[in-house]
Amino acid sequence: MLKISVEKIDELFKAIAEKQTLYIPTDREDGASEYKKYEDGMKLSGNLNTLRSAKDFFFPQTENLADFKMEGKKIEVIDIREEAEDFVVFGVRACDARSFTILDKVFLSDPVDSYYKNRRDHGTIVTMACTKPAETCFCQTFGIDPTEPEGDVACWSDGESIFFKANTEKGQAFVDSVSGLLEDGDTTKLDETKAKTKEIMGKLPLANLSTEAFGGDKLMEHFKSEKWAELSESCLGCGTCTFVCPTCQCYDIKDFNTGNGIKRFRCWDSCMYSDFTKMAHGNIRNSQLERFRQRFMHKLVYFPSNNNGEFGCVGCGRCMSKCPISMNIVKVMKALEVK
Amino acid sequence: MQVNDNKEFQPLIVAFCCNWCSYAGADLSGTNRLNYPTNVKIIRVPCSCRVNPMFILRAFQRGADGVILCGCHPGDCHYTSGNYFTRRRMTLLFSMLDFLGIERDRTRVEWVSAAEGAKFAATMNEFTEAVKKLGPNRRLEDLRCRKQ
Amino acid sequence: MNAIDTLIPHIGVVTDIRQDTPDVKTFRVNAIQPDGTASGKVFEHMPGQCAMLSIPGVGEGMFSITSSPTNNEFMEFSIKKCGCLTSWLHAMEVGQQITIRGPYGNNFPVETELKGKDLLFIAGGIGLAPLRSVINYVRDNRENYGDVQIIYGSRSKDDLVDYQEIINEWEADPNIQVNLTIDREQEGWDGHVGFVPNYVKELNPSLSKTVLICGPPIMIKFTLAGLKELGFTETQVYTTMELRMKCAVGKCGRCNIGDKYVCKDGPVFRFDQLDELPDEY
Amino acid sequence: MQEAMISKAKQLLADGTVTRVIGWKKGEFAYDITPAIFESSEEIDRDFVYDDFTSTNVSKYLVKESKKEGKILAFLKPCDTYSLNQLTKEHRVDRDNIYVVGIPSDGKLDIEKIKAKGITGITGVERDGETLKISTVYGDETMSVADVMSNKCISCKSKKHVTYDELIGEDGEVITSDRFDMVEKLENMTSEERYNFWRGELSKCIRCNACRNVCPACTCENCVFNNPDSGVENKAAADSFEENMFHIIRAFHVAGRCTDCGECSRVCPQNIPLHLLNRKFIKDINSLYGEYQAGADTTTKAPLNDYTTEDCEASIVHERGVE
Repeated sequence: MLKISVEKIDELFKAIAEKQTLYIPTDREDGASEYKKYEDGMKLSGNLNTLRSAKDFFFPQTENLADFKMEGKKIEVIDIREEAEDFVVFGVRACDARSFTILDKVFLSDPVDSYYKNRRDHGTIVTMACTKPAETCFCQTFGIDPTEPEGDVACWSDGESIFFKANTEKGQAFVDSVSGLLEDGDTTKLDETKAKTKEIMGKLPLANLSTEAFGGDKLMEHFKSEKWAELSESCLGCGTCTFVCPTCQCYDIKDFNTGNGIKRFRCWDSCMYSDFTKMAHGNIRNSQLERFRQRFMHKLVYFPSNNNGEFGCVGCGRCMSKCPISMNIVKVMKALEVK
Repeated sequence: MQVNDNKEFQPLIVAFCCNWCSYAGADLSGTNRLNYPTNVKIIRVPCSCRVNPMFILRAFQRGADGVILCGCHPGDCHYTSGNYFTRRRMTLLFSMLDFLGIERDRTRVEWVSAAEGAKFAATMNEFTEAVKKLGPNRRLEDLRCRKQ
Repeated sequence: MNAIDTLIPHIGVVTDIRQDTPDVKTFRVNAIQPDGTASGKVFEHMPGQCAMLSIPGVGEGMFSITSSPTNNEFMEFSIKKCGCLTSWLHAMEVGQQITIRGPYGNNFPVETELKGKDLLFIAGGIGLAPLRSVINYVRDNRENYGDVQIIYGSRSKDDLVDYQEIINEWEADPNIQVNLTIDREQEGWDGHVGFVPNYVKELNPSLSKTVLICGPPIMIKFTLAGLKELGFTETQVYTTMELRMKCAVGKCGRCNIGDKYVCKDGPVFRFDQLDELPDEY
Repeated sequence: MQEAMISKAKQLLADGTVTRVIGWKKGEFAYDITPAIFESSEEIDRDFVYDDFTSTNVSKYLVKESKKEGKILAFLKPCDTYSLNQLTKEHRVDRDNIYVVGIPSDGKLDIEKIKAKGITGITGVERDGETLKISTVYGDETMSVADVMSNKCISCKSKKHVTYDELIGEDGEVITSDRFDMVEKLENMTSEERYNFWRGELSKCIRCNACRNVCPACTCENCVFNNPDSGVENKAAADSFEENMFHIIRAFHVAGRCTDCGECSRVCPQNIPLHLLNRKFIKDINSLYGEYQAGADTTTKAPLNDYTTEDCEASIVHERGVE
């Protein structure tokens, strides 16, 4: 397998950054990590996950859709879309890599969302296998193997070298473009690392979490469950879980009057917010219970119902560590699966 | 209306003026033919304490380079005590803006009575000069609203 | 980029505004031709489908297309004034341009399940708007359908939407039975007085009919109960729904009832389909 | 402590003093504690917990809970009692419907700080005096408690309960803390340095509204930032201005009412030191209008609802400190 020694990783980054924009996860002062545009000297984070997920690159928190010029009774629509530049996102974990499959099902289904597709076409996802899963990880529940990540190019580290394998054409082009820096390497140590990670995966507290009780056919059973009241009673109705989630894709479309034209933009929205479904004549989800239920029903029941059983969660564990009151999808699943 | 010399920066000043004193003061400065910059845009408010911190921020968002709030002199408020509340609020707000690194000379509170036409004109001239020195507002502007 | 994106709207121009009731106006919308003149439709649609209308800077909203697809000259929207955007629309003058995108959603199955059937339309208030499209479609393809009966009720005579069209065209049509009702007695009204659900029961329509119903939720609820009492089954009754929408293509995630999106899988549902979904509307 | 609380809760439930108990519920791991309402002693036996991670301030839940049928028992830490008192003062809670049991707190831990040390796969946390033993799937670790104390507890302002119906343990004292040090440090920077500092912090904001929704002072039925008619409604900061605006206005709206409970910074997923904005207002109020601690009592007038004819002019901002 092709590899590069860990010491030479900076050279690799430099070589990629010369050709296209490169984003890598890097540590912040407060210990969290986030994706940043690569600049010389930047160090790859050793953290498991970035604070915000990699969905931001393809579905940013705010983006302009169109501009309008209003003059008297006339309206002019200005298409502001431009072909995106090529970019590489390096170090995406297996869970986040799977999130793109889920987002694709939403945005690339008919009618295709050209804003998302544009970035998807121009972005190369380079994944990195996990070696140190956290207690909040439950990707295996959704059939994700963190030692065999998806993505255009998959990478593995055995501590000494980083190994590369292209999964797609785009990925192959990426590997070819840096092949000068890569050499053939022996994977014995890597196989050991993988085996060790797999062993740890089995020991994680959430290793036995199962999706068996969920899916499109369980709609009414879960919707009517009495457990929602207790589960949602302490929910603050903030949007933390939705905004750090790699698969949450609900959005709002808004207009902003700049004083010299109208900008129509879309921004992330959260089903946890009270005005999410508010209309002039009323609101169909008036209580936090209904809004809370919507979020989890969407991930565990509605999404699989519409997408051949695929769940709308990848088990990255971000909502578990970021919820201000520590209510999360795992607690919901465990509560609901008990008959 | 706006005479803009491209070479020299002309700050846009928003002046919130209370209906009972400062707005009349501005009127008086006009009838007395006193000069103050044309880029001062007056917004009349019923009382200086009608001005909510949001008004100040929104003025900056929409392109103001400086915001000044004028009201009756303390003790002379038409509603007895409105300007006393204004004084506390604006002190705290301006202090917060300063804390966030927004240039402190972009904001000001001035008490102008209905008889002080000359003070109004002088204040506006002086404030405009002070803001002009700072240059365009960049730290609290909304890029979307910048004139192309 | 030249990929078509449904989120980027077309421009339409309002060529006629009709005050139907004190709070409902019907807007005629035409496309703008390359030479700048206003004529024709912005796009084709089927009865029951909707379009997103917007005034940039004010908002965007989903409205059902009131005119029949068989009308090749223009599209019409009957809009009740109830919020920010609709107030703005009501303040418009002829010649105002608006943005429009669509058509969205499914339609009443006029070419499949409804073909050859006896039809009963039940509407309340502004609920006539989506049904008017179907009624006129049926009238223009009269040979494909059996009996047509329309039961329409409103708060008062003045609140009957499209009253002129109802009297002049529908009531004058010997092939259509029209039953109007208003909630309370009113001077100058010699027709039926009473709520729609009760009137339906009084009229005791034949069970062979397929029902299309639209109106305020409370009216739908009681009318459906009444129909069931008369012996109608849920598979015979269709309705059309409305929830808050932003994208209109099943992606923004808010207009779902259970796993169905009203904008994409609806707005037209048969009651047996709704029965399988949570009661969230 | 936990045992004493459990028996107190069961006793008050049994003798009918209260019908419900608000407290904290065990989670999946050692640290993910959720606030919860308990209605029976079985539930309490099963799930009730009070340990080093029960840092959530439950006062805000009492806005809703105190209006329900039946009295509710609330276990409040000293800082939580300030929030409740402030809410009582603003008539946001029905104090007569709440039975407050004051409980001491010797500082809560911040799991984020533990994780920031690179510790992961945590399966258990055990406190032994001043050391913390953490077991993980990768082996055990020990560290000093002080190292991972949550920020809000490091700058604790008071160990005294300002309102309670009953106390478990001894009441503490108001303590002098160094909580304004960081504010002062920023004040002594140049305006440009301050600007850069705050741009760096506020640009991280994802507008999740956690700070607002957790804040015991933010109890408006409809927030200006949710109200489409306010003209400033927004769901995401589309421009750096909107990031600033949200936090300035939010801090201003709670100025003089914020008890400095530190929840805003604790819940921020991006670790923005939001409490500094509130503390700046508190510090200004203290120095310009006299010492004031929101929530310390239920009678005094809030500084922004009050004035004296001798108040300083706003120009004081221009005259003091560093340009």
